[in-house]
Amino acid sequence: MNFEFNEEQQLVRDQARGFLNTNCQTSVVRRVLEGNELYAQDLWKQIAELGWTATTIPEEYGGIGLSYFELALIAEELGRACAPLPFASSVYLATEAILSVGSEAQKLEWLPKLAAGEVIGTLAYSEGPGEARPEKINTTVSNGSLSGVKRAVPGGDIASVICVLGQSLQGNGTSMYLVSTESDRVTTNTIKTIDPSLNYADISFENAHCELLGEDGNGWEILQQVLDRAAVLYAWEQLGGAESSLEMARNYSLERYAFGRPIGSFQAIKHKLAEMFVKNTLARSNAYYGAWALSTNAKELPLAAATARIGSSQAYYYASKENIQTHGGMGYTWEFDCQFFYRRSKALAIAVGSERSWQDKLINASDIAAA
Amino acid sequence: MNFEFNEEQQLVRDQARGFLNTNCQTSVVRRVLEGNELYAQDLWKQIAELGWTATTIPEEYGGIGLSYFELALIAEELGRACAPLPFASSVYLATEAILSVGSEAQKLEWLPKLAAGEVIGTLAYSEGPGEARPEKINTTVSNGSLSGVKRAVPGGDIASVICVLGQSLQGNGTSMYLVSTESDRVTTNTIKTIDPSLNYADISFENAHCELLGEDGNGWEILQQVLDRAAVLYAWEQLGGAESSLEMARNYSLERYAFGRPIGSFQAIKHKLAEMFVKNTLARSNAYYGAWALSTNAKELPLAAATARIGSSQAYYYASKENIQTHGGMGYTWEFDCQFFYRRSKALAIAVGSERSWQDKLINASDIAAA
Amino acid sequence: MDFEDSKEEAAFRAEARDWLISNNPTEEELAGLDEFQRGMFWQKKKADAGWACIRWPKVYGGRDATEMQHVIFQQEEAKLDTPNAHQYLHIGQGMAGPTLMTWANDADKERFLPDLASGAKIWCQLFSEPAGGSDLAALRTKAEPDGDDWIVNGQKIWTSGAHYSDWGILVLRTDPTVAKHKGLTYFYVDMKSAGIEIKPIKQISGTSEFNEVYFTNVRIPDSQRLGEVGQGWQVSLTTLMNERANIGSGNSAVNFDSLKALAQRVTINGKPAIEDSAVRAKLASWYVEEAGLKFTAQRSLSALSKGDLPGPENSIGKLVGARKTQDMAAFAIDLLEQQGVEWDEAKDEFVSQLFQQTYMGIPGLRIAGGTDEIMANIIAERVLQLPQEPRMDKGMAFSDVPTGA
Amino acid sequence: MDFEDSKEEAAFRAEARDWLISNNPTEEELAGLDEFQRGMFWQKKKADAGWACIRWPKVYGGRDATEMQHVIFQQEEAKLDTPNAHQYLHIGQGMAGPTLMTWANDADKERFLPDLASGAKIWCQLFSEPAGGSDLAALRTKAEPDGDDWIVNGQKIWTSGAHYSDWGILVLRTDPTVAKHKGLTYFYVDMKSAGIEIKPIKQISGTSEFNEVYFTNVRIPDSQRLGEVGQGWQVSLTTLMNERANIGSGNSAVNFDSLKALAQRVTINGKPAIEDSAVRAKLASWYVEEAGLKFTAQRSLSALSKGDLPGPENSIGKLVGARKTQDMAAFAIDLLEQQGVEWDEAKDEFVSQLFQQTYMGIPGLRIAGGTDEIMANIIAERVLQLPQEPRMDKGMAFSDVPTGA
Repeated sequence: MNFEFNEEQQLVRDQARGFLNTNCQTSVVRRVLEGNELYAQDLWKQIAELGWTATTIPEEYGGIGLSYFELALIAEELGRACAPLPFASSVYLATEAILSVGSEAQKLEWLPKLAAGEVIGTLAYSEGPGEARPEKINTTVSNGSLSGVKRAVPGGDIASVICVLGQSLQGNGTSMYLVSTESDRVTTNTIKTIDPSLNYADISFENAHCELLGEDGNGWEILQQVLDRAAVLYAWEQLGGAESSLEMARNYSLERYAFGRPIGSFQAIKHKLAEMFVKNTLARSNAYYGAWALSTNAKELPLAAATARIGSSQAYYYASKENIQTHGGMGYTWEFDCQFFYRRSKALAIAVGSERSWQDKLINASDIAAA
Repeated sequence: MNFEFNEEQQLVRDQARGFLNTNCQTSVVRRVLEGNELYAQDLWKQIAELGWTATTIPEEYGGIGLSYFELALIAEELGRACAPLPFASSVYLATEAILSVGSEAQKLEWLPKLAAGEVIGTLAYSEGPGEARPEKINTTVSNGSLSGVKRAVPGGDIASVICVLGQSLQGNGTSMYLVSTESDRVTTNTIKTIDPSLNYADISFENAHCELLGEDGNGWEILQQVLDRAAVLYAWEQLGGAESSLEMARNYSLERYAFGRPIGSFQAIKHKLAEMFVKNTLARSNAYYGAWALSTNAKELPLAAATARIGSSQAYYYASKENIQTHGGMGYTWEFDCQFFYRRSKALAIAVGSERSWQDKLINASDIAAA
Repeated sequence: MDFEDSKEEAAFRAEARDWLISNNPTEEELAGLDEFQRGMFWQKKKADAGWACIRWPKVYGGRDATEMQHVIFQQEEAKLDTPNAHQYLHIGQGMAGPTLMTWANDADKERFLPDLASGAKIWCQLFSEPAGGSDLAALRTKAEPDGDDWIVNGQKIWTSGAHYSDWGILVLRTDPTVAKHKGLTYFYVDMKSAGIEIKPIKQISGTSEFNEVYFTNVRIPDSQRLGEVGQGWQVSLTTLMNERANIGSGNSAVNFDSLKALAQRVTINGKPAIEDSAVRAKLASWYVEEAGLKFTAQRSLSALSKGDLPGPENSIGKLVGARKTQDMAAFAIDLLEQQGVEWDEAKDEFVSQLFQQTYMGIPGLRIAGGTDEIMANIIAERVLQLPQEPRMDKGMAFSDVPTGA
Repeated sequence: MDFEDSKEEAAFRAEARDWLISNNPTEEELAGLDEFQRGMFWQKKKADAGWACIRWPKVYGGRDATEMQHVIFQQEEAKLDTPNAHQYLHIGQGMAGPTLMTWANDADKERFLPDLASGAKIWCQLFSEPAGGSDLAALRTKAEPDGDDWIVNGQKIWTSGAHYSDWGILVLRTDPTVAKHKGLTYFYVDMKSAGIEIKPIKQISGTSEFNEVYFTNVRIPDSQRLGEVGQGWQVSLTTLMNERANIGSGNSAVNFDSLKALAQRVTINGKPAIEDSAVRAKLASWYVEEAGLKFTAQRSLSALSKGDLPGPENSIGKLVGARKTQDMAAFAIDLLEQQGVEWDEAKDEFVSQLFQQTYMGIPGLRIAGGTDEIMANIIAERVLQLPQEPRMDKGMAFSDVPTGA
């Protein structure tokens, strides 16, 4: 029985935390949130140099071939720092999609660049408000050219390679395609969002050159696989944010006095923070399970992913909103940092499907896991 | 604007409360819970003499022809006292069904006896675990004789007249029937339940004489109408129980000391009781709405009934379980009275459909109310 | 029990409605005025005709109307699209006015109240301080006597409308050597006084509805004191009771109807989300809370109608309303899935504005005017009469109370 | 990260399993024994072979095993259908044993511990009192010195197994004139002593798992004191820390699997309830909590495996588990609709037993071994290191502490 990260993995986490403590203080989040940068480019270069973008990419494709345990721990630290980077969209989504179903040529073309952080990727499937449905995808392909509009794509104005869900070439359901944004047939428009520390864009494709990614007609299945895998990593990033929120709330409750004593001595606050701790602890344990399933490609992965994802989404929402509440009026000001986590908690909660959608998936997956 | 009971109605409530304070202390509940009585017969006689069973029955049928406001207030007081009586099944269900759809002859036959409390009625529709569905009703009728088995009928071993949902005479869906239990073709078996202070029985009908109640083929619609009306009255009874639970918890929190001060001075307890108060207050306001809709036969009745019912079910569950919790270990003993309300809260919550089923109905009703 | 007016109420409602319909300003009258000026134009018109602050005595610019008539007038006005001065005037009329009414001398009442009613003068409220928060009486801004004046130094916070206000009501610490509640004195101050500096506070929603107000050697004449020296807490309770009555439940645009409309627009598993029973169950529970608040308000109105005053049970409106609205907004964003992240006031209101705006604004409502936790305390202590927490600062000189600093 | 044993753990597991399989009593061996006797037969057999209380030193009847080996042995035993003595012995072995180990003299350890391990003697614990509850140290049962003995008068409560126990551990007030925690002394007592009267407490579930124990001039020799006079609180902390480690999350028969099975059996709108998305959403959220607890336990085991001791974070198991189970049982009864009211152990387990039994039993679990509220305090104070509530009784003589009486 060793349901714990090993020492090397913990070292990766400690180094990531140390690095981000120095190089991604909340002033960096604020800079992107308030400014015109799409993301913290300086920080991106540094983490790419540290190899974070290359974590699970095999060495033959220019990566460093570590396990998903290491990537999960890096995700947690990025979440803890609320890092203003397109890491999730590039690493959990695009890199994973190419790693999973890309041809050898595609892997050789893109993975080394993604590993080096020279190229940033993303995955685009949503075309409007509400759930995406395979039969409703209006992105079409003819003669190797893809046309359509994708909405609210994470990192959409940063990515130079995009995995795009479109209709199959042969009327065979949906397929996944790879599109480079260097063409002028791809137009990106950064949109205004509740979390300006991350970039989101609408993307229009007008006869943009595309390549099939994975088998034709398999687009929806590929998307589900990628989302299952990404959900675990998102869960770790969300957990990190939930932990930061709890830590902020705890520290403030010790510093802030009311009625002659620290507010952390009132049961209303104590029990609120205890509840955060409970939710975070359960979420962490479920995230462990997710990381284990992801790294071993266990048949339980869909169940573990749903479990981890739901736990972290609930924990982060609760911790980030009650962190503001614990801070009182000051927590609601622009000047304080509570807002970063409140914004991010919601952005991440809908990034690869809402809690509601994962609840449905969990029950489906529980049938399979039991079978 | 007068969204309040008038003085005469409040007088009815005050008298009911005073009477029950004297004549239905919790020792009476305990007597029925622990003993072999099916219900508190002495108390039943007294309340019948007071005319409670006759409240909304028109004078021409031996009733006193008051409004549903008075009946709602009596229901609240019976709930507050956790009265061990078949009042709900006889008055909210059987009397209401006969009043609503009975023929003149049926009304003349049964209502005077129901009004006088000489006859106790009930309504039987459930035939097994889970929801009842019209197409699954296995109770059949031929040649004026009804056969089938009904499960967990409230007051089933007390009632001498039963409204029974069965298949239509003419294969026309379901119909409602009236059956007297005086025949030896009706066998009742009291069952063991979580609330032995109320009677529940399985009832077997073997070619029991029956009369159609309301139109043939209309059984399901009649049932829904009766349930909507009864739901409002149940909501009032549930509210009374929730209020008792809060009152008990409050009193105990003032008497019981820990760490040198009353436990009611700890925020964990204060906020728990505040939450009870909030739930009870909202439930009360919704119960007002229900009473208004019931007494005016407003088109909003289905919506108002669902709203009142859900609010009271939630409030009573919360208040009764947290009342035990507030009492700590003593609250969990047989000797204390907390148990009566915890048992009753669940019994009433499933009496005319669970919270879950009313949530579904509420959304349907909201379409109609908006139309 | 009914939702109908009594005969007297119906007559008053008709009178009010008639006047409102006849006098609702035309676009011609309002031409060239900005939002603020439109509001003030309308307020002046109401005041001239005796329809401003109608609960107030006629002699102070009111109409000697009952609480219920006040509610009826508000209901009728809300039915029309009148210019809105409420956001500028509610603090002055809702809090400063009643406080002056109770504590000012007759000359001051005559001087200030009619101008408050007509909108000629705008008032703000300066109670909260950075070190105060839920512990309102822990305020530190000090007033030191200097001849017939007081010299004020310190900082107030969460003052809405400070920059456009003429006058402010404020509580100051005049004696730090006595217990917290004992060393306070209540004043009003000319907001244009030398030494007052106003800085807007940006909120996480991006807007700035509140200000910090810095006092540096600001001189306030002793004649602007309300109540005795050391009686400030008692005076401020008058203000605060009226604040609570004003805040109310706050109808949110994120409610059952808007969430249901969204659920009719997006799909789940290919069918309208409103057909999904998980969505239905949540919506139903929220409807029950919303209806409960609505009918609780109706019950309060009925009490008003009989001349009773609403009690502290009104605290539940904000408590239940704010946390419910937060969860509803969060859930609506979930229903929008990936596109729910978009917040752009130039785009589709239902997709990119309503729910996101509320999600970002609602944390403030859970805090302003008393946090959820304070509201629960109020219910526990004032309604259920449970004992207070042990007070660490009881009987202690204010300057000795631990502050963590 | 894996769920596999280390090499050493695997070897130990194989050894334990082999012994268990070979020695699990046959029906022949158990013939004619009642449940209690069967449990004791098995315990004796384990003890004789060195498989009882294996964490304990060999010299006291144990095996000098590690915490992890203890867990592995428990896991392997749980896989077999062995007689169950746990319910009779867990208090003695889990609480009295560790306390004696720490505080008793060598002679007493040799006298009592092997008998505890083998089940030859059964111990109970007498801490709680009617006036105590969450404020455990507020106990009042008094011990007054009389020569070499103490004379005990008062009442204990919530003592499980009092009627079949040989010995009891107890804390008594030996000095009411000093502060609450200072005036306590810890003893063990022969449960057959003159003056002890035991009355079962009936719970709302109808069963009687606990007792009241009355002491009337019960004589306890001073030689049965553990720790110094006045040191009782410190000694009792040894007991309580072990109680907490023992209570754990408690696997309930009302869980995701049983609720899902029910949802496959009943219908909603004519389709299996498991297809209803409101049911799915609730089930999914409960699954997430259940899995979270399961994997939290795995993480604790991993810590044990490395030799670390589990911390106060284990309080979450009971806190989360009990309230979740209560809501699940209540919801299951809702799914059963009208027939959910039936509770009859002679009928269909899924319809008339499991969920009703749990609904009636679970309120006790939210209280026993520390209420939800105390658990939240423990998390806040011991894990998050938040300050304690102000203590009204601090430094006050126990006899002066307000009791409301």
